[in-house]
Amino acid sequence: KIGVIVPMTGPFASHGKQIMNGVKLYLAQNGDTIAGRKVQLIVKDDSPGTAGDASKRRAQELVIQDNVDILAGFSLTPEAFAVAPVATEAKKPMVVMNAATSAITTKSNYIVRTSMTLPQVTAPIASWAAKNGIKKVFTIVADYGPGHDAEGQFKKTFTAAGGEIVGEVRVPVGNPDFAPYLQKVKDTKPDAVFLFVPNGEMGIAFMKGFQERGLAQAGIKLIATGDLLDEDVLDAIGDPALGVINSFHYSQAHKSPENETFTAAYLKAYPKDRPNFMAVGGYDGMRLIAEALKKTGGNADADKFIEAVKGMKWVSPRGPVTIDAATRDIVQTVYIRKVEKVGNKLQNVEFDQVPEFKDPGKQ
Amino acid sequence: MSAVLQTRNLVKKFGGFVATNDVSLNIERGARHALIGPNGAGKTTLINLLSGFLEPTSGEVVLKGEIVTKLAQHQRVKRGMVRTFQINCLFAEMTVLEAVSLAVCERLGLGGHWWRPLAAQRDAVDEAAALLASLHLADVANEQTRNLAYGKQRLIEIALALAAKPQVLLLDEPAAGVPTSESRELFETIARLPREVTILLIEHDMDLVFRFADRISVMVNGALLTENTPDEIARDKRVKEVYLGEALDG
Amino acid sequence: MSTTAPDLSPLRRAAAWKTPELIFWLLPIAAYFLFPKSLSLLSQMAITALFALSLDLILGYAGIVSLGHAAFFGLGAYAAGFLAKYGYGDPLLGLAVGALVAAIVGYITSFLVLRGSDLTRLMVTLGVAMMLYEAANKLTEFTGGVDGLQGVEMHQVIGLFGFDLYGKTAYWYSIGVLFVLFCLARRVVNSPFGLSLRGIKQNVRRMPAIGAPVNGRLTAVYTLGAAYAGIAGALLTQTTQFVSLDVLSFPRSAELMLMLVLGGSGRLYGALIGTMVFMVAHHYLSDLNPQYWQFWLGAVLVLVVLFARDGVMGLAQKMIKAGKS
Amino acid sequence: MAELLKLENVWAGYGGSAGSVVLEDIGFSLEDGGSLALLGRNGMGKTTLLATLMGATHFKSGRMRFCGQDLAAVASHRRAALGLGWVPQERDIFASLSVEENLSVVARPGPWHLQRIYEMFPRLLERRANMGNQLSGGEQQMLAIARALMLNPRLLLLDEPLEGLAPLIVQDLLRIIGRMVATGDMAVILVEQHAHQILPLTQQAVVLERGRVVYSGASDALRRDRSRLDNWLGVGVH
Amino acid sequence: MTIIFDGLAAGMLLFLISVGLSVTLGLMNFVNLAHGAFAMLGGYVCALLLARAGVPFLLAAPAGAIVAALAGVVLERTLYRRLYGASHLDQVLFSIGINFMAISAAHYFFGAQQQAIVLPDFLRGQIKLPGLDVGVYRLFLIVIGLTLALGLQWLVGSTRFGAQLRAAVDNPRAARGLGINVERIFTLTFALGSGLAGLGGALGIEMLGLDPSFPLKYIVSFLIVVAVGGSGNIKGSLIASLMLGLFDVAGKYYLPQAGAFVIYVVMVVMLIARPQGLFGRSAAK
Ligand SMILES: Nc1ncnc2c1ncn2[C@@H]1O[C@H](COP(=O)(O)OP(=O)(O)OP(=O)(O)O)[C@@H](O)[C@H]1O
Ligand SMILES: Nc1ncnc2c1ncn2[C@@H]1O[C@H](COP(=O)(O)OP(=O)(O)OP(=O)(O)O)[C@@H](O)[C@H]1O
Ligand SMILES: [Mg+2]
Ligand SMILES: [Mg+2]
Repeated sequence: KIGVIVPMTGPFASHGKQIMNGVKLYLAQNGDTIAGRKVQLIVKDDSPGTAGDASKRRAQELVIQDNVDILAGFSLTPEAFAVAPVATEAKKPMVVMNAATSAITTKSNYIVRTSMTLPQVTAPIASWAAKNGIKKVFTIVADYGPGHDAEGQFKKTFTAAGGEIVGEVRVPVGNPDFAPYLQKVKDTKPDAVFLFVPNGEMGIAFMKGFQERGLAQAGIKLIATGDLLDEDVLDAIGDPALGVINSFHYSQAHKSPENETFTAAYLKAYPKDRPNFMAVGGYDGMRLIAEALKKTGGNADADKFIEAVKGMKWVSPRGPVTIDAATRDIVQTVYIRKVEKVGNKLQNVEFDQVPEFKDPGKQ
Repeated sequence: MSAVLQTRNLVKKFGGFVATNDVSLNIERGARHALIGPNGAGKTTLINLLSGFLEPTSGEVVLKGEIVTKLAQHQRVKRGMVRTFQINCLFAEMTVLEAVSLAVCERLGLGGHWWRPLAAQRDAVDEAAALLASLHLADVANEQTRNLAYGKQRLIEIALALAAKPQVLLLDEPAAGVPTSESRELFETIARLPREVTILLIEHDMDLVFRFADRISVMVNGALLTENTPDEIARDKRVKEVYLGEALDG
Repeated sequence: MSTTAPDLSPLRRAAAWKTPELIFWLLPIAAYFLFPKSLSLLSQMAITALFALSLDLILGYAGIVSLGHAAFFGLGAYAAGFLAKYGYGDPLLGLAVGALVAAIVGYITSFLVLRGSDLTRLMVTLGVAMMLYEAANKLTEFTGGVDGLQGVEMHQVIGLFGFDLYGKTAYWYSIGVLFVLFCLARRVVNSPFGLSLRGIKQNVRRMPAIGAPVNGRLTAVYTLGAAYAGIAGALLTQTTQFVSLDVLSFPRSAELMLMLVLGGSGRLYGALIGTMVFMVAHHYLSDLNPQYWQFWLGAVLVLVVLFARDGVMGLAQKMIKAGKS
Repeated sequence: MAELLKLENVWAGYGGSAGSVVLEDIGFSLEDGGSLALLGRNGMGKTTLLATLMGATHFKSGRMRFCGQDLAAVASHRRAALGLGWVPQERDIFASLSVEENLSVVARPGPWHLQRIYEMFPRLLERRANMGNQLSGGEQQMLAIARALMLNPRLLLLDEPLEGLAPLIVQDLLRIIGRMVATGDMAVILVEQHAHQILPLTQQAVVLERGRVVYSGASDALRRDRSRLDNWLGVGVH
Repeated sequence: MTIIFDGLAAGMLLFLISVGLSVTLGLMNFVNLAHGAFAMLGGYVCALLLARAGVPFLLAAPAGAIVAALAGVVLERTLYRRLYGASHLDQVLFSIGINFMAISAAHYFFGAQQQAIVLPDFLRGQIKLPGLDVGVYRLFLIVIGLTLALGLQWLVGSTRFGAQLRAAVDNPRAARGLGINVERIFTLTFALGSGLAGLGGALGIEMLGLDPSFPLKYIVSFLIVVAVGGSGNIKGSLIASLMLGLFDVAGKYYLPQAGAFVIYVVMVVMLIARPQGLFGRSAAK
């Protein structure tokens, strides 16, 4: 029995949808009987996803009422933080399939993560920029925890590599109009803008403004982490996204046999959606659960389960991944990509990579 | 000097319109003073200024020798000056008894008491009940105010003012909408108030005014036209021309 | 004079405890035995009910509409959270501090809501709450920002009962606090002070003319409402041992208003029943249909307004009346 | 003359949860150009009766014919077009409209127009740009009467129109009503507390007691019948 | 100065999406928090016509407005009408309920993702003037906003319809008794309000995006404009929107640290200075 906690409604509804798509796809492909036991999913909507009390209550219910063996899901950091004590106290393994704050895995010994951490995908783009002739960067991040993290990591890596930060702003979350910030960027004339905002409408608004204001023509590049341009929003941004350079751990256009089978199956099962990193997080999370249970012979005891996942290795649709035995966090290749038109679809095409990259936030 | 209520050069402007024009009025303790004048002359505005409902553009209001121009309405009520409204201003969803008890509680300074229930404030409730009985409102005491006919509501308007045991009572057309017979009784109740209570009355019913008042001021276009005894006013040609017409002839 | 004395009995009866009320307060005890596995939901219901009660004091009685009541809830939550995080984990102390902090801010901001129409008050309260929200969001180092405040360690309630996974202690603790504060609120609204609040709500123009200091009364009740909300917030922190930024958010204020109106404002029990109905509906609908439950919740709200003006309590009262006649 | 208004067995009251019946079995009739004084103590149902004619209460049963039409079947807002003009007791001035807008917003073509109204109430001309909620009590009363006249009705319903008006204006108004009644331009129903002021002006009178008609007949006869007047309308009526 | 221009444009967008609420809440005194749902409907109609049927933007946006207006008529006739007499709080509850339903329905039919629109070429890009970069779409919004503001101001302030509407809101009982067809006026006005909402929704997609959570996401913005402008006042709403837009944009440019505070501080200060809104009526009655 697996209890999944994700926001299914509200502003983060698409997170829940993608994660569940991934989880269900894995079960559909590999059968829902693992180590002789039938898997039962219980989905709890804890929208908006930012209210820890709701998430924690959902977790308690899953444990007490539904007697689940494993807690999974967790699209946003507050969800994971609030539930961590429940996992510890109830001795249940907790599989984080999306939430990206570095510290999450330290909050309980039973937490394992199959997504990424923010520093993990931020650092590579900073190094890449420094290496590729970008000297002056203006950073724009959303004004909330993850934004502050991204800003910090980018600064650290970029300045260490000899770059210079010529301006930085923190934009209120949900802010629809980037005009003043973009104007400021234009007036500052940096080589590039580094952007981190929560995936969704803010990114779209930014990209539109970026184009409208003609920043690219003014010789200013845009670099970002890949969540800005994930497959769920890429179509909504449209052509303004072309040419943006970003770093991330998954792209629908990743070239590997694993990914081809994955995307084909995904598009068949969910013709309305495109697979993105959350779907992969869910897919790999489910895979991790299945493999771990196979190892323990179906025993979901938290200590045994966690022992089983430590050091686990497999080839995910995103590429080869490992669970770090020390931190229970994921180690994976981070790619540098550029948005291009493939056929008539916008895709993140990979052109560089940092293999087996560990979360720098924990060093 | 026994004037209990005075105004000094009171002026009120609404934009460019002068509603109160340099009014200086003296009202003696215990007076039964009537204020008459054509519609829109500024009578209600004057009461609004006296009671603090409006702030004057300039001039002063003096109550019992103290300048109260800057005081808030409720502070003037605490000092004994209470008004009624020309157009009913009631608590639509309270029962009549609750509304009057509320007013009594405020006078007794119980309004901020939050521990003992209202019903346990026996003095206040009994006083409210007695007041309702004296105004023949006992039978509607537990009805919601908004379900009463206009005339009854008019009486509650006055009951709320009386509950404050005023020393200076400002009445703005108290009898409007009350049938003749009952307005008589109403005025008898008012007349039975202790002699030292000062009353300023606005009324267009000349029968009542001339029976009740011992002094009358006439206002026209925001300014005082004249002030005199009822007999003199009745004889005054100017008053007849602008206000009375044939009212006292018939 | 022919004067008959008015009948005073309806007034006398108004403040007495009635049988349905006593039965109502047996429900939490019954619920403990009937739903032993849902205690965490039930205690969050109790906390939210307390929060709704605090809004009822200012909205239902004094007529101050607020879309920012979460400000005080959040203040109480963070106050209790910091206190516990830095070692003072005694629950009752946390409640007191939560109440105090919220009350102080409530008192200060009450001057902003004295004037103006409903809409103005809505927006001013909302503005205050949003500023607090942004402040908490910016002060990531202290509050944890959106990630939430962690490390809240609670001591035992009165040194005896520790908080457990099943939420037993949390449940009795929340219900106990709710009951005590409800009784207090009940006294307040039945007192002359409560009557004067109703007076202000029904006709602010008249109140000063009968000698009531309107602003003083509004300030007092707003501060009281803030303190109640602060206690509710502190309770939430203590029972979940976590503070998310969401405690200050706009949806929390807005949803609270929905619950209160759903139950029927100005009745105290409306706040409790509205919270119960809303949270139970929310809970079951979202379990039945995690993706589209909002549709059904919306339908419930629409139907309630169309067929039960004045909320659930209004409907209940109407039915009792109809039953009697 | 033709019959203008006829009520038979009318029952009406207020809706809502309580659902009280105020008017019971009301019946009377009025000729075109006729005049009727509607009398009764406080709370006897006078206002309710006028409001029922305007469709603003809960009509239970009975028949109301106006100009040969079944009034109950006509929507409230169409009754003005049929020829009813209403001066509500609480004045009900539109607060956010200026004096002039209050008049023009309901205007219908006919002998009464803005100019004539302003001649009759010069005070309104002076205050024409004022908002409805910034008028003195008496000015509001004038405006309510003037507004009803702007509808150019065949039957004017006046609910205590003299209340709050200065004596001079009252005299003018009574003269005008008297003239209207005399020329038969417009029929009127007048509700008044001061029976002595209006009984001389009207041809017919109806007295209500607890929602029932207790007198329906000539005004003159009622005026002379001191004992019945005292009985129904209270002591002290001249 | 580009910042001033951007501020005006942002303000105008605020005006466009909230003017419909100014009509229903301000003029009709109905707290229609489902305003955003009508806006969303207009937005989806516009986006779908553009993307699926290839209708040009200048037709698709008005089509969004018309569909929203029609939906307004239907809902007014069937549901809203019953609540005119209800308390504001009941209206809040009801319209939030409608919002919830609309959100789920949009989610069901269109999915949770953002809708994309592609503007026609002549509305894209910037015109460069000396010292000023004028975004074409922003200019377009300013022009439409001004036109609408003037038209509405005239409709409400100077026509008989406007006066009848205000009368009907002040006192429906008396208005009916004096021959005003209150029901019809309310239906028409409600249609106007929801049509404007639809138009705002359609014009706003480019800058605000469009997804099922739209109705609740921008509710605060709508309310700020109406409250600061003074309810029921078109001129007030316009000026309030422009001021808020200017302060917001300038604040973000010159004081980015203050971020989200600026708009709330400005709002609270303005409301405390003028509790009835910039051009609000003084306390009624
Ligand atoms: N809105 C209402 N709801 C319920 N009952 C009402 C309502 N308005 C009036 N009543 C009741 O109807 C009865 C008749 O009232 P109405 O106003 O018709 O009397 P009236 O003869 O006009 O009195 P007045 O001389 O005081 O104006 C009264 O008993 C009153 O309480
Ligand atoms: N807020 C306001 N703005 C503009 N003018 C006003 C305002 N309030 C009152 N007025 C005007 O001031 C004048 C005086 O009004 P007031 O109410 O004092 O008259 P009044 O003497 O009481 O008349 P009545 O006998 O008719 O009650 C009126 O012409 C009125 O239109
Ligand atoms: Mg007056
Ligand atoms: Mg009457």
